[in-house]
Amino acid sequence: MADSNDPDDTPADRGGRLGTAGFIPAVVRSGRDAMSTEVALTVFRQMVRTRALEERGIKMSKSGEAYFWIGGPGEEAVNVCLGLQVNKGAGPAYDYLHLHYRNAGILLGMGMPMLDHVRQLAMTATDRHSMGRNFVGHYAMPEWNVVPVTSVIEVQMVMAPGTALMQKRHGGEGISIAVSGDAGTAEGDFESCLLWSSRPGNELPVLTVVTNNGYGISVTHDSQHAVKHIARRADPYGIRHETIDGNDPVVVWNAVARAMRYVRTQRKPFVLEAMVSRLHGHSSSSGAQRNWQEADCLALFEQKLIDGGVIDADQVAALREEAKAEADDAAVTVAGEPRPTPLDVPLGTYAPSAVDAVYPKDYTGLPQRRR
Amino acid sequence: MADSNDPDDTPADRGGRLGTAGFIPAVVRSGRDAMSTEVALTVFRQMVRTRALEERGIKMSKSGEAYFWIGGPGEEAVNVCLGLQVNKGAGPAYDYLHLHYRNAGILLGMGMPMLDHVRQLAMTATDRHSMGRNFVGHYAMPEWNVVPVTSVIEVQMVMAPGTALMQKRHGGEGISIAVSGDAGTAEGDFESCLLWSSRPGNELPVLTVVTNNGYGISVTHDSQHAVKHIARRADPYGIRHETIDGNDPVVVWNAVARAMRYVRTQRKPFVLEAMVSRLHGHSSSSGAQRNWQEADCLALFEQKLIDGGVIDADQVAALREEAKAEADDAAVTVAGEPRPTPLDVPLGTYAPSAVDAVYPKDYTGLPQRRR
Amino acid sequence: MALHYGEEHLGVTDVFGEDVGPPLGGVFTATQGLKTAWNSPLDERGILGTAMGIAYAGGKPVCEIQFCDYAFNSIDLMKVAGNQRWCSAGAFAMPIVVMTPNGAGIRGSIYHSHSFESWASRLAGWKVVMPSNPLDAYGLMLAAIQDPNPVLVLLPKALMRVKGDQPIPGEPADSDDLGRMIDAPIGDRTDWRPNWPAVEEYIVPIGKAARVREGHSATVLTWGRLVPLCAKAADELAREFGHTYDVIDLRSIFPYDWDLISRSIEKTGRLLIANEDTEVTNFGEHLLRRAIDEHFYDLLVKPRTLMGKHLPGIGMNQVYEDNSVPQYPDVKAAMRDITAEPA
Amino acid sequence: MALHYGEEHLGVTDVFGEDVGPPLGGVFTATQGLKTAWNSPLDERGILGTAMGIAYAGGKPVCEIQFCDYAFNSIDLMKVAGNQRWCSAGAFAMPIVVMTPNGAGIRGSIYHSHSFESWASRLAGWKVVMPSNPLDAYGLMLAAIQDPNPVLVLLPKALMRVKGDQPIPGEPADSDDLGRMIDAPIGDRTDWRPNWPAVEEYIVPIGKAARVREGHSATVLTWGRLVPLCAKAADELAREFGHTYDVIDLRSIFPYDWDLISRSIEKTGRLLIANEDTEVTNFGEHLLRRAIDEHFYDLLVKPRTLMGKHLPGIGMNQVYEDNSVPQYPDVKAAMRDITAEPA
Ligand SMILES: Cc1ncc(C[n+]2csc(CCOP(=O)(O)OP(=O)(O)O)c2C)c(N)n1
Ligand SMILES: Cc1ncc(C[n+]2csc(CCOP(=O)(O)OP(=O)(O)O)c2C)c(N)n1
Ligand SMILES: [Mg+2]
Ligand SMILES: [Mg+2]
Repeated sequence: MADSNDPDDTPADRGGRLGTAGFIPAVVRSGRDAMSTEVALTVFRQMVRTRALEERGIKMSKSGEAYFWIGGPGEEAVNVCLGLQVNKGAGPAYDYLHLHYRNAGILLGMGMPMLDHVRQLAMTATDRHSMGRNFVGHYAMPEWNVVPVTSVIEVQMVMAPGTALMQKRHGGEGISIAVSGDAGTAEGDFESCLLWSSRPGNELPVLTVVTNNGYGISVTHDSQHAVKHIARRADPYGIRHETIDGNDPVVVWNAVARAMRYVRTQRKPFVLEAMVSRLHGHSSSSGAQRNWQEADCLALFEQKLIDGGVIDADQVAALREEAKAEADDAAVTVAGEPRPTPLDVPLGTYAPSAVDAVYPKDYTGLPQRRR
Repeated sequence: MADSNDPDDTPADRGGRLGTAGFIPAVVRSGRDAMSTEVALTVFRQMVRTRALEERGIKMSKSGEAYFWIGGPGEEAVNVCLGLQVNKGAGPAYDYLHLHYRNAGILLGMGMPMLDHVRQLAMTATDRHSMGRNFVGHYAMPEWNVVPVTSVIEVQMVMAPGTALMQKRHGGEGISIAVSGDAGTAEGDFESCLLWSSRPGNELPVLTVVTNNGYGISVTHDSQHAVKHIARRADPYGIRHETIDGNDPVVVWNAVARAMRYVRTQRKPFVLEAMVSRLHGHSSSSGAQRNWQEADCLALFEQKLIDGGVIDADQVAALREEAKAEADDAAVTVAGEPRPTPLDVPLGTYAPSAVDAVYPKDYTGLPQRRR
Repeated sequence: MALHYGEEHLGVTDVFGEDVGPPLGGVFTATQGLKTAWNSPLDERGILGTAMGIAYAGGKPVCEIQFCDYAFNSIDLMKVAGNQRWCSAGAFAMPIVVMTPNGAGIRGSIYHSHSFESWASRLAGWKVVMPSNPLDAYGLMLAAIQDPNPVLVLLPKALMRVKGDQPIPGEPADSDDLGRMIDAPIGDRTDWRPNWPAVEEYIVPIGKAARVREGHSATVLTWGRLVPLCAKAADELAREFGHTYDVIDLRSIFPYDWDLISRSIEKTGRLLIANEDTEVTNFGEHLLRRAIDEHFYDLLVKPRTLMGKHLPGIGMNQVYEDNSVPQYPDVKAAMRDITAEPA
Repeated sequence: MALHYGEEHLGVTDVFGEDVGPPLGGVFTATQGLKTAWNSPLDERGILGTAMGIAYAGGKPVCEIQFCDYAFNSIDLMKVAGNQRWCSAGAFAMPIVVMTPNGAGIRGSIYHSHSFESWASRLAGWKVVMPSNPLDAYGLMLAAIQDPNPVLVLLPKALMRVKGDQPIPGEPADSDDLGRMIDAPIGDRTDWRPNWPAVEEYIVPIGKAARVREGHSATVLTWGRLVPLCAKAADELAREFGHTYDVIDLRSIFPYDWDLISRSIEKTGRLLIANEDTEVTNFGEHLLRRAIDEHFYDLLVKPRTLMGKHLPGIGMNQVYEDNSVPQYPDVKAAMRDITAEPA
């Protein structure tokens, strides 16, 4: 949660210190924005881990260990900066997360082990999000208010006002974070979220984050949308918004911090649009080949940190190795784990109910005669 | 199509002439807007007719001659000014109309006889719009491009870009006019219309008219919408728009003329929002009692024309009598007309098809054995 | 009244939808005077999504779709609501209640006469109930509120203002008294507060049908608006021909009370399934399939169905409704027919 | 290829949807190289509404919903498209074609494996077709384009890239040749133009089923992905047990070929209905109901159905699909079963 005004920062963080790479500056800057070195290193490390995890996933989808890959290479800056600043926990005192399908970086930033991601990718019975039922990156974690990710584009946007309503009523600083792609904002649900979160006298703490990668599968944003900056859709509602360079973690970190502060304290909505890259195409269905044309937030940040003397090439290599090892270990672990069995298929269709004469317990198929 | 710059205007229209009410001015003014006296009288007469028709409808719904009434008392200025300026005809060279359920004034302005409205109200077999199947005001007239009015709020908005696309391709000045209430703009379909009609390089001639009466049944607009002027929803798309006083026909006439000219010639969308009154509540379901609190466009215009010496009280009374007589006659006529019979029930479910082995002709119930 | 009980005793946090809050309190004034009732924007997708969000965050929402005819732009959300628990391997429950008026009988024309139960029955993960009288409406609504799964409460429009034979526990016997207590006055309502009677908890368990007439000649499976018509026909046919019927009011569409249905079919060997939804891929056809699966050799005569016609709508003139949705004479004729055929 | 013929000869004005235009030409690349193909915003409601508008204004649109799983937010629009002619007493036609991939079999997980035919069959005013091989896909698409009513073309995902036994009239015999002619190259496609073979008109009339195997032991009604499985099982069972089957590929869901179905049931007296959609309120149950209505006394043994399980989704791990959607062993066992029971 640290930014340069954070009381947790130690004087050393502000003043700079000597590291293996020589004198380490206290802050990393981009234009007017700055980020403490410590935060920068944390963000960088999580970005490296996220990238390693995605690259492992792409490999698994090609080797057949997984059927399908989709994810967020190119969005690590946004996702990690967001994840690290989430106020995580269960219930309306904490943040609710209504995510898109490219948000591994958010979860890793929050502290989820890679293994929890890889298990879903490998469709194991141990997959804590869905028991091998859902696509990878379709998380569901009640203890951190991560509601189930749904492939149906944009439906998360109509749910966010509901959690936010409960949060406003509850009091405190919990907010609802809804993440959307750019093409998806053509669905009416994006607008519903703006409208429902700005009802006069009933404004809701919804932080909408649009990750604008310029594409919906094969279709460019510019070919379909007269709205240049999607965030401007907030204007008619009087909702505050900002559009930022999502490839610069320094900019992103601060923009997220500002937006969250506003939503947490004002209990009103905010739309943050981050311009991001899509480094491996849409998904494994479109080949998931690396696209070298687009800017890579991770490479850029690495260069910036090296140029600024915050880290050196050896340290980067070590971080990368460490991340790769973690991802490899996870892949090895899941390979040996149990897969769901035929008996698992109907489990969890219905919650046990004291007022249901047919399904007081779990679902067991169509209603039958009682013996 | 006349406005003060219209070449059809005769010199007499511009210069004023002597009528029964003394010297008649050439134009009627409201602020910066002006309207020729001849147009003003046409508009007034159609407004009187529309009001008489609606009042007759309310009566019929109370007497049991009809089951249900819904309509537009309070919106006559907008509807009549719109209807008189429609370029009517069949096919993409002419305007398409995607209407709301309060638009009798548009159709009367276009030249539809009252009888065609009353037949639907009375659910006769002669009802040309729906053969007694649909609610009143749910018109369907292929020869004037009036596509079937649907009670499902806002679906007309997603169809308008389709007709407009064909019109743009066809060339000429045909436009697609989509009319919406205010509350209905909360449905995503309103946004879809903005988005689809402003695709870069594929802008479409869609004129959206929002009749903002401040209510959706019992719910006030202000209680749900942070957007004060709905027309501003067009801003992010770079779509031109205007919000006007829908109770002043002089203002409305000119605003409609301007908006139409823009859409016809630029082949781009425009949103026109008219603030209107709802003089008899939502529908017969809510009693259809006259609400004397709200401004009455007809009474205001009458007073303006009398004050301006354009018409006198006797002439007004005569017009009103004439209109009432027309409505009464229509009601009498329909009372004697045939009702649909059981044989009419399935008619028209499917169009005859040369490539259908089961229904080459009209629908006759579920598929059967051939003899 | 169920919602009043729900907000006082069962933790209902939000009753909302179009025109649900003051001043109107619902197009059928069923939500007048509730303290948690509020008006929503005119946006069914927003209503369902918000209900889901409220449920995620620990609330207990009851939302309304003004007419079931207007739920068809949100079936994807209903599917998602129904799959959240299964998709998350049991981690997330979805305790929402959606209520909506259903079916024909109020001269609603094309867009206020649809039936939704056949569609709804396809939504795995949902429970779907349809009361046919006020007491069941009360008991099923309380069950719906207490059930931790998404429950759709379909209210037959035609029966919504009919007075039931059996009072709700705690309800004043005189309906005028009740009206004076809880109906909002005409005109200014600023200072008006409802005076709720002290009603009691009464649960109709989900998945329990009611045998509204008992007999031996045939089994009649029905629900919603047709229940009183079938009961009346059973009474008349008993008098006229001495035939007696097991008339079963399903009450729950899913899960349905197969135990009761199956035993009755076994007993009578004759089956009529009657409902007002359209006839192609109708939920009654599912029940018929179950009957064929398990009782083909028990059936003495061909089982029958009585359903609405496969047409794009129900027209405004009464001739349309009379000729496309089962009416009393149709019901009676079908019930007569099933017993008239020699085994 | 049907769409190419459609735009050249049948007046198709617009082929559009998400990723339908260049560069991708559809997620299954079925719309590559068409001159009227264009990309739409990611908005299914906009797609359907725009198609309706194009049709009103005299165009002939073929639009795509990327997966049928994503049509559920637009069922209201489908209902409206289906009722426009009836509502306007015949004044407005609605000649739109909607195509969408359907069903399981490509490891599509929860949101790319739904079946839509049971839902679609409830849409009065629509025609619904589902080919099971490329030639029928061609012939049914041309029929759909020529039909003046809204037609939904459901394309079984699992069969979309399977090569058919019978070529489309005019199609090169070698599929590699065809690929070189019409598949867009990988990489830069700016200057690429497809070289369409001169295919001919071939119509599969709507409402005409195909008897893909002829026999006497039982009637098997099926459609879509299960057709080749049922045909294969028929061949194997003929070899193994000497049982022969009328395997009927419905091809049209609505209207369906009752004439052929009914005569076959009369002939065999044994009926199996197999499809992959979920089992509660399944279109196959409607066909069963028709069979009971008209052939109850012709049936020698209990008729059977084989359908998908009533579950909220089809899971990613193959164990889910294998255990919730009929697979080849299930099909074969059911076909064996229906002939094994003594009459
Ligand atoms: C309602 C719906 N329609 C279509 C799809 C198919 N689909 C999956 S991803 C996608 C593109 C999404 O683009 P965008 O919103 O920009 O997100 P991105 O993938 O670029 O992050 C589409 C069309 C879907 N999943 N849901
Ligand atoms: C999709 C849909 N939802 C709900 C309704 C029920 N309904 C009919 S009119 C109406 C209010 C419409 O308000 P507005 O759009 O402002 O139009 P107005 O009636 O005020 O002209 C509602 C909620 C409907 N017809 N369609
Ligand atoms: Mg994108
Ligand atoms: Mg309004």
